Order: sequence, then C-alpha cells, then structure tokens
Amino acid sequence: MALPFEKPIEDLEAKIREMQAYADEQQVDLAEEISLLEQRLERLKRETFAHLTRWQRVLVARASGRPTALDHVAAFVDDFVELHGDRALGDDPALVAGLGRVDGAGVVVLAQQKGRDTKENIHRNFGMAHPSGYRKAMRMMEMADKFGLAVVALIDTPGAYPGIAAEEQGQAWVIAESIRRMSRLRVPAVAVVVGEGGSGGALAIGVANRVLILENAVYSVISPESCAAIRWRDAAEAPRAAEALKLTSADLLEQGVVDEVVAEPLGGAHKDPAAAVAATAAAVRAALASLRGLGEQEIVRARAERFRHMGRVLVDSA
Amino acid sequence: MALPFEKPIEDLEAKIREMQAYADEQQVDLAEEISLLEQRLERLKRETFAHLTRWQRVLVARASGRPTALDHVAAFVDDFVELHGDRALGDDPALVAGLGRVDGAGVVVLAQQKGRDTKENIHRNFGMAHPSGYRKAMRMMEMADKFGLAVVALIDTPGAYPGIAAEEQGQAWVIAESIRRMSRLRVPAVAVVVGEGGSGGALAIGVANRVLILENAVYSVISPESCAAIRWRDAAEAPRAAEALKLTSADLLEQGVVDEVVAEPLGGAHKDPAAAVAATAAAVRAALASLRGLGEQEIVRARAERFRHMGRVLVDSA
Amino acid sequence: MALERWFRRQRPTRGDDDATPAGLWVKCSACHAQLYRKDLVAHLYVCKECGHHERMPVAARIAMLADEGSFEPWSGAVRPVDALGFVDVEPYAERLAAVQHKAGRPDAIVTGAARIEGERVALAVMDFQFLGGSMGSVVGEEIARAAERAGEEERALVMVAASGGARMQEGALSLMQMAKTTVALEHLASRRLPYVSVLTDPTTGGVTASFATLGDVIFAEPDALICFAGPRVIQQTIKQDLPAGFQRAEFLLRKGMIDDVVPRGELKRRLATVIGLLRAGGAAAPGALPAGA
Amino acid sequence: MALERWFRRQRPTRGDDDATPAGLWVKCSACHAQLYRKDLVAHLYVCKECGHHERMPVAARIAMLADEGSFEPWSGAVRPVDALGFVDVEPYAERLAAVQHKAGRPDAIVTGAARIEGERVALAVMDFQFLGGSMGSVVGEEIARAAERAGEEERALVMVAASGGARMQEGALSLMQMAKTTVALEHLASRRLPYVSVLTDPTTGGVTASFATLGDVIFAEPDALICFAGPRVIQQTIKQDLPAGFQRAEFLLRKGMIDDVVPRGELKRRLATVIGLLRAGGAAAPGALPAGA
Ligand SMILES: [Zn+2]
Ligand SMILES: [Zn+2]
Repeated sequence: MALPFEKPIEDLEAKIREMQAYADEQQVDLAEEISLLEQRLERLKRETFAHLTRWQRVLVARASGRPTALDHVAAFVDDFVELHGDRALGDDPALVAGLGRVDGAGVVVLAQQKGRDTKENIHRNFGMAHPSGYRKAMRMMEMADKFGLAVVALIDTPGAYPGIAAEEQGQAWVIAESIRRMSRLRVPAVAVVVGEGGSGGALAIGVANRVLILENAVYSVISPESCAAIRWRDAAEAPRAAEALKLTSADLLEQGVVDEVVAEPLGGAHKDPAAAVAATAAAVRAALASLRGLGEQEIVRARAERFRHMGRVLVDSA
Repeated sequence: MALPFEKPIEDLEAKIREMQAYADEQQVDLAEEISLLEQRLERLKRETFAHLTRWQRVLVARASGRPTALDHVAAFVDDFVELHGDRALGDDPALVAGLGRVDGAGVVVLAQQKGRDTKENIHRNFGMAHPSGYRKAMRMMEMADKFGLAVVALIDTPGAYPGIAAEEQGQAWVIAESIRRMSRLRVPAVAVVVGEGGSGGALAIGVANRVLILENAVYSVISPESCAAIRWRDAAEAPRAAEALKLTSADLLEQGVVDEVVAEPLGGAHKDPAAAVAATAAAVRAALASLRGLGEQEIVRARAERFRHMGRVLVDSA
Repeated sequence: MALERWFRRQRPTRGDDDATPAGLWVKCSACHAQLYRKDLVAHLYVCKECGHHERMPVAARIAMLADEGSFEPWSGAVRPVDALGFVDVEPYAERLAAVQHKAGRPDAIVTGAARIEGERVALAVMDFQFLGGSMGSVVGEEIARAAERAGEEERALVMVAASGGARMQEGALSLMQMAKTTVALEHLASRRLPYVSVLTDPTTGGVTASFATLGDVIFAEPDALICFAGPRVIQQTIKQDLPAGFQRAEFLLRKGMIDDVVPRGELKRRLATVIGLLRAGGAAAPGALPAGA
Repeated sequence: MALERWFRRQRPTRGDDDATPAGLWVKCSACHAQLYRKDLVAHLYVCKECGHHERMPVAARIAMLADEGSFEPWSGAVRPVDALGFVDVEPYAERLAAVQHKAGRPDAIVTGAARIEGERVALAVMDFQFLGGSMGSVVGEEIARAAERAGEEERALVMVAASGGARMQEGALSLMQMAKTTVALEHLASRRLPYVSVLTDPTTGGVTASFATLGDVIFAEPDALICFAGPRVIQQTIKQDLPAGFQRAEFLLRKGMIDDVVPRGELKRRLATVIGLLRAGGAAAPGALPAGA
C-alpha cells in the first residue's frame, strides 16, 4: 500500500505506535522519547516531501486513499444534486456533473471521478471519460451560462478513454468542442487539478479563469509511461520521462500553466484526506470570490487572454 | 403505376396517342378530331383534379414519379454542396443537408428525401429520418445563423422513423430541440411541403417564417392509415380518416397552418415534374425575397408570432 | 372568474375518490397485491408492496407538489373547439362534452401558480384521463399562457407531463401546438427562469417531442413509459421483440436522456432543490439573453 | 523580412525534389506500383494506379491550393524555444536545430495569405515531416496569429492539418496550445468568417482534439488516418483487433464526423465553393455576434 519512498516514514510511524502501546501497556512514561520520535518523523516527512522526484510526485498523485474529485465536492459544495446524461449518447460515470451551492451561490460542478476501490474504479472507468462524458459537461456549461452559475471543474483523469466506441463517437471532436464551449462561458470558471491532469481529456474541462493544482498533483501532455515508451522506447524509463516533462505543481506554476498551488498536508493528501479537502475548499472559495462581480465580457476576455498567451517562443524582429 | 382515379385520363391519353399514330401512319388528317379529344382530356383532368377526395390527394402526394425534395433543390439551388454528418451519431441519408445559392445569395438547404426507386428508397429509409438526421439539420441551422444564410427546408416524410435505435438515441428529444433551434433562427426560413408532411418528423424542420405547400401535398398530425387504425380500429378506413383529418393544401391554408399553396401542373406534379419544380422554385424565390431586409429580431419575433397563434380555442371572458 | 369555476368544479365531479376503481380495495397493476385504497392514496398512489407508481389524478398531484394552500389556478377559461368537425365512430364534439362533464374541466391540463417548498413556480399538470392527455389547441394554449405568465411573474415552470401525444381530432392544428408551446417557453429562457419537466407514465408522441423534453432539468418517475413512437408502432414496423425495459424511465436514464429517475416521495424536495439552485446564480452580470442564445 | 526569408529558404533546401525518395522511380505505398516520380508529383502525389493519396510536401500543397502567385507567407518569424530543457536520447534543442536545417523553416507549419479561385483566404499548412507535425508553442502561435490576422483582414481560414499530436518535448505548454488555438479561432467566428479544415494523413492527438476539428466545414482526404488516440494505443488498451477501415476518413464520414471525403484533385474547387457560399450570406442584418454565440 505504501509508496516506495514512504517506507522509512511508515517504519518510524510504526515504531512510535509500538512505543506508545508499550507505554500504555506497561504504564511507563515514554512521553519524552515519543515526542522526540515525533519530531524526527515530522522532519523526515518534511525532507522526504521537499525532495520528491517528479516521478515520486506522480505516484503520490495516483496514490490510493488520495481524496477523489467527489470527496472534494462533498467538502465545499452544499445541496449537491447530480444530473445525468448528455441527451445524445448516454451517461458517463467517469465525469460527474451536477448543481450545488458554494457560499450560498449556485454553481455547476464537473468532476472527473476515479474510484475509491476496484469496484468503483471499474464503474468510473478509472476516471477516463467517453465522448458522452464531455457532451454532458458541455450541456452543463450551457446550463451554467444560461443561469449565471459559476463552473467548478475538478480534474483527475489519466486521459480521455482510448477505445473503439470512444473514437467512433468522436473523442477528438468532443474534446475540441468542450474546450471551445468552456472558453465561451460568460460565467466564472475555476478548475482544480486534484490528482492526475491527463492531456486533452483534462484540458477539456480545464479552460477556466483560474486554474489551481494540488501540491502533489500533476498535469501533463502525456503520461510519463507513454512518453518513455515513445522517446526511450521503454516504458520503464517513466521516471526519466517524468523529469523531462516537468509536470509537477511547481513546474506548472513556473510555466504559467496554473495560477496557484494548493498546499497538501504533510505526507500528502492521502495521509490526511480531511485536511486536503479542506484546503481545496478554501482555495476554490477564494478563487470564486476573486472572480465575483466581473461582467460577462470581462470574464470571457480574461479567460481567452489567459490561454492566448500560453507557450514560449522567440519572435524575430521584422 | 397509374392511380385508380387516373384510369379514365390515361385511357383517353392512350386513345389520342393511338389516333395520332394512325394519322401519321395512314397520312390522314385527324387534327380536328384529335384537337377535340385533347380538349376533352383537358376538361377531364380539370374536373378530376378539382374534385379529388382527400384520400386521393394523399395518393397523389405519394405518387411514384412525383418530384422528390432533391429534384426541387436541383431546380432552384445553384452550386449545391451536400455536407454530411451530425458530429455525434452518424450521417442520415433521409435528411440531406447542404449549402447552395438562390438568386446569388447563400442558403442552407434541408431536404427530406424519399427514393426515386426502390434502391434509393431503401438507402433513404423512405424519407424517415433518425435522430442523426435531425442533429445534422440542427448543425446546419447553427451554420445558417452564424453566416447569415437563409434556410430552405423541403418537407417530404411519412414521419420520423419509429425504430429501436431511433428511440434509444432520443427521437423525441431531437425533434423538440430541432423545433426550438429552428424557432431561434436569426435568419429567414422558408419551408415547403412538397409531398407528405408527416407529423413531428416534418415539423422539426418546418418552423419557418413562410410555410408553403404544393397543391397536392398533405400535412398531417398522423397518417390516415394510423388514424383509421386507432379511431376506427381498421386501417382500411384510411379514406374516411383522411376526410376527417382535413390534411389537404386547401384545408391547411384555411386553418392557417400554411401561408401559400403552390399550384401544380394539371394532372399532378408526377405528370409534369419539370413544371412542378419550376413552380416551386418560383414560389421559394418569391418567399425568400419577401423576407429579405428584415432585421434579426424581427425575423425571430415574426416566426414566433406565427406559431404562437396556431390553433382554435374559445376563451371565457373573466 | 370562469377559470376558478372550472377548477372548483373538478373536486365534486371527480377528485381522488373517483380516480381509482370504486370500493375499499384495489389491485396493484404491477404486482397485483390487494391494497387498501385509502392507503394507496395516502402513499401517493405508490404500491407499498412493490413500489410501483400508479397513475395519479391531477388534484392529488397538485396537492402532493404545491405547498398547502398555495395553488391558485390559472387554467380553465380556454375551451376546446371542434375546428375540423371531426367525426369517427363518434363526433369529437360529443366525446369532448362527455369527457369535460366527467372531468369537470375543459381540457387535459391544469395550470396555476404555486409554491414548492417556498419556491414560487407556475405548475402545469396534464390529465391523462382526459382523452389520454392528448394535446390539442387548448393544452397548447394553456401551456403557452402559463409559460408567458411565469415569465412575467418571474416564476420557474414545473411541468408534469402525461400524454398519449397530439390530439388527432384537431388535425394539423394539434401538431402545431408542438411549435406553439416551444416558442412560448422562450419567455422563460429569455428571463433565465428555470423550466423543470417531470415525465410521468405515459409521456409519448408529440408531447415528448416538444415541451416535455425541453426542460432545463428533466426528471422522470420510476418505470414511466416515455417515447416518441409507442412500443406497438415500433413492433409493427420492425417486426421484432423490443428489449426489456425499452422506453422506460430507467432505460432512458442510461441512454443519457433524462437527469434522473425520482421516486414520487422525493419529487417535491428534488424540484425545490434544483429550482433553488438554478435561481441562485447571478455569477456574472445577467443582461438580457440575445435571441438564439 | 525574416518570415519571407524563412519561406524562401525552403525551396532550395527541401522542395518537391527532396520530399520523395531520390531517383526517377518511386513505389506507391499502397499498391506498390512503380511510378515515374515526375508523374507522381504532377498528379499531386496521387497514385495513378490505385488512387492512393501519398503524403505531400508543404510547398506542393500550397502550390496546389493557392492561385498562382497569390501566396504571401506570414509565418517564419516565430521560432521555438526549448523551455523545459527537454532531453531524451537526444536533447530537444539539438533535434530541433537539425530538423530546422533540413526543413528550411523554424517549425512544423507555414501560414500566409492566398487566394483560392479568387477567394481571399489565410492558408495554414502543417508539415508532417517536421517532427511529425507535432504542435508546440510555435505551431500554436502561428495558428493563433493566422486566425487573428485573417479576422483583421476579413479572410476565411483554410487549415491543412497533418500531425502526430502535441509536441511532448514542450510538456504542458504544448497541451495548452489546444486552448490557445481554439480561443484564437474566435476572431474568425465573431466576424462570421468561414474556417474550413482539411484533415490529411495523419491527423491525430491534440491537433485533432482542438483546432483541426473545429472547422465550420471539415473535409478529409481519402483514406487519411484521423483519430484522437492512435490505433496502436487503442489496441494495447483493449487487446482486440480494430475494425477494418477504423479511424480512416471514409469511416469517419459514416460516423458523421466530417462533411465529406474529397479527393485531392477536387479539393481546391470544393474549398472555393464552400467558402464562397458561406460568404454569400447577409440574409439578416448581421450585427456582431454576442460572446457565447
Ligand atoms: Zn405492487
Ligand atoms: Zn498505388
């Protein structure tokens, strides 16, 4: 269950528990020793997480026990009502959509949902949406636009599903349309990458006025494994690919791809889900509040500007 | 091939041809006799078609050899380019869509197409569209709206197809959406019922500023056969149902459902397709011309008003 | 006022008490359990044994959805006309008169103002027992008027649909009600007022293919038959058996056509919640929506 | 001007003459017929034996579409940066330099003003031979600039797409080009200027999932591979054989995804016709489109 680099931390945690149990059992006072160990644990965690390699961040972003999109939704959305269906192809459980309330104001919620266990993962197709998922998202964007509801999108997907039906139903087309539809929203949109931001399948609901990312989440044009398979012709080179892709929250902030990094509890969101979802909730609330009061045209213009200037190029003077 | 009530006409036509052949062969002058017979033929046709029962009109509307929607299109649309696909489910040959030019101005053409023979009829599903046909129509309406292209819709369908896939893909939903989409067009729309206007499947592309109908076309909420099966519990009562439904061009003009009846050549459009399509072409051109110069809001408002006042009710005074 | 008269006449002539078969006991149409009639009524016409949702009279539907004492009828002043002189085995005019007398209302719909858990709405309920809830000029007109008045009074619109489709006795004029109701709904859309549609058993034909499926949110009752073409028509066309559950609410949920299947007992709450949420927007400066938006 | 220099440099370094294997004869990649190279070039790189459409160099594509002498290059002044310091088996910077030298242009796209049978257009042609036509910041930027300039100059935009997808060596910045190109296309939409996309073999990944499929009209060349996920990826995922013709232009036409499959010899005519038709509107008083329309 533990990630490889978490072993020393877990060992130390086990040792503290053991010592505590011994103290309780034998009625001896080990408070000082335990306190010292806890300080050491704190230091160890801090150092470990300060120096995670990019590949290790990928593993944290995918860690089991990490809060899912709907876990975050539960923390900051009141009166959440899931709405189903794309009115064309079906209803996609990998992309959950609904209405809710944040700080009293109605919002449209879009959430790419992985499973919390194998059964849910299969139901959710591991968070990989089909075209009907993106069509549902677009339908909800229409609704948001019509009723002046802000859009909150939670991104957590390895990518749009690569399958026969998905291609037949125009996976590329719906992603392109969803990007366009979202870019036209006359209401504020906030996107949060809470786990994996996988390529076009993530960006389809990521064309927001503010794009946040959790500290240990990643956002990439391609998975490290696929990148390694193509560039090194060996998927096992994924750690090197992760380094090359510069896909961590800090990298993306530096690149201007995200606007803000939401700090996770020490040890990662999966170690303290409650604290993690609380931090996300506060950040989303603040982001929504910062966009309140803008006019429709300003909202559209600012979002377009944000994405228009993405990328780095050199321009020859004429 | 001939419709039952056409028998006397066809007999007389045969007699004239025979007499002409005899005259030619024998080098005798039968011009006077032939002229008399031709006058009689003209009278017979006129009387027959003046007194067609409603059921007989239904038979004319469905007659083989009657110009199809695309035959009409060929007569009044220049540079026609068919565009395919609904970007979601497929491409429906029962509803042909494309761009073209009428009197120099770009138009979007929507045409419910029956087959000219069995093979084409099967390909066209007898003019019965699936949801993808209506989705394609809506896509073209978007295009018309965006580029300021008038919409010309040619209606000729027994109805939207009643099948498993059609229901699964939301036949009712797409008809409703198509009605709404068309009602929102900011460009002029002209619809022409050229053969059968079958229920919601026809109305889906019939929410136009001007609705024309060919003299022997019909437009009905239900087919006479189905109506008879329900109300008389006997489909063979279709002629009585046709009477009751008041579905001819004259009836519909009286009811305010259509704005104008396009006269057909004597004997019906199937007897002189060239004249029929020419008459339609002239009527469509005139209808488009009458709508030119109206502003977007006026176009939307006038179309909405047109349909808002459909129906007959008594209102109690308060 | 005439419209109130029409509505009031409804109770004595046919209220809950006449809507189910006479007698103390009734049989569930799904599991055939014997149910004490008063229990069935008290349970919103849902079978306690199997959960089957029986069709429900209009008055009971209004009572179940509207906050107590909040319903004020709008419909009733508009009466049908036999515009075509339609005659089949019986003249339409005579049939109408008989049904009107039995139902105590002029046609197959009741509309009015109401509150649903405090939310101000216009409520429209179709009456399947009135000529199969078929849509003629009056149904179309009452829906159009309700949508327009809801717009003026800044109310959301809640539609409880139940219909066999268009009313063929009114010919093409009944067909045109599909467009009429649709254009009237623009009075809500242009003011950003929510329209929630509830599809009940059965909702078919021209009603499904117009206003009933144009809701911003569409709910359906469990196991409700919802379709464009009826199952019998399809079977005759394709000469095949239909898949299990075909055209039922749960099937349509899987096919992406409705927002949810909502059991009757939860319907009022759910309606109030989504209407409340859709009215809690104002995220961006509203401004009138342009035509076509 | 730098951009013209870039464009002019292209011909001597790699024009039609270097785009096909050296020698007088080439083999059709579909039917393996031996073709006289000059014939193949003269026939727009379409095999005379089987009709197979070979991939085509950028200069030949421009020559085939633009009216003689009408093409004026816009692109060329924007050059790529190795923003990530990306290194795999070879540093991205070095790979770029080599490809730029070979191609005689800074990146995988050429844009410019042109006329197509008289229609004033902006023409953008992607170069699959330049790092697989992958979209990094430069491709995104040139497309955005072309869309903006087309808007200002009231030109339609014609895009000839050919791409392996996003350029992974530019990381998330390459992904963002999908959104950048999309928002730039609004400069056309808001002015009601047509955007016609031509999908050629192959068009895949992030390019298919952004500007390439957002055309008002979408044409594809015969048998072109057009997809989001490549066939190999899908096969690895689902562990099944793929249906015949899967993800090819004709397949997508049946699936409703493109407007038509247009043989290369008819492409110029067809483009001119649809652009002419889309610009012949003015049916209603235009007025600026509102945001979101
Ligand atoms: Zn029961
Ligand atoms: Zn060949």
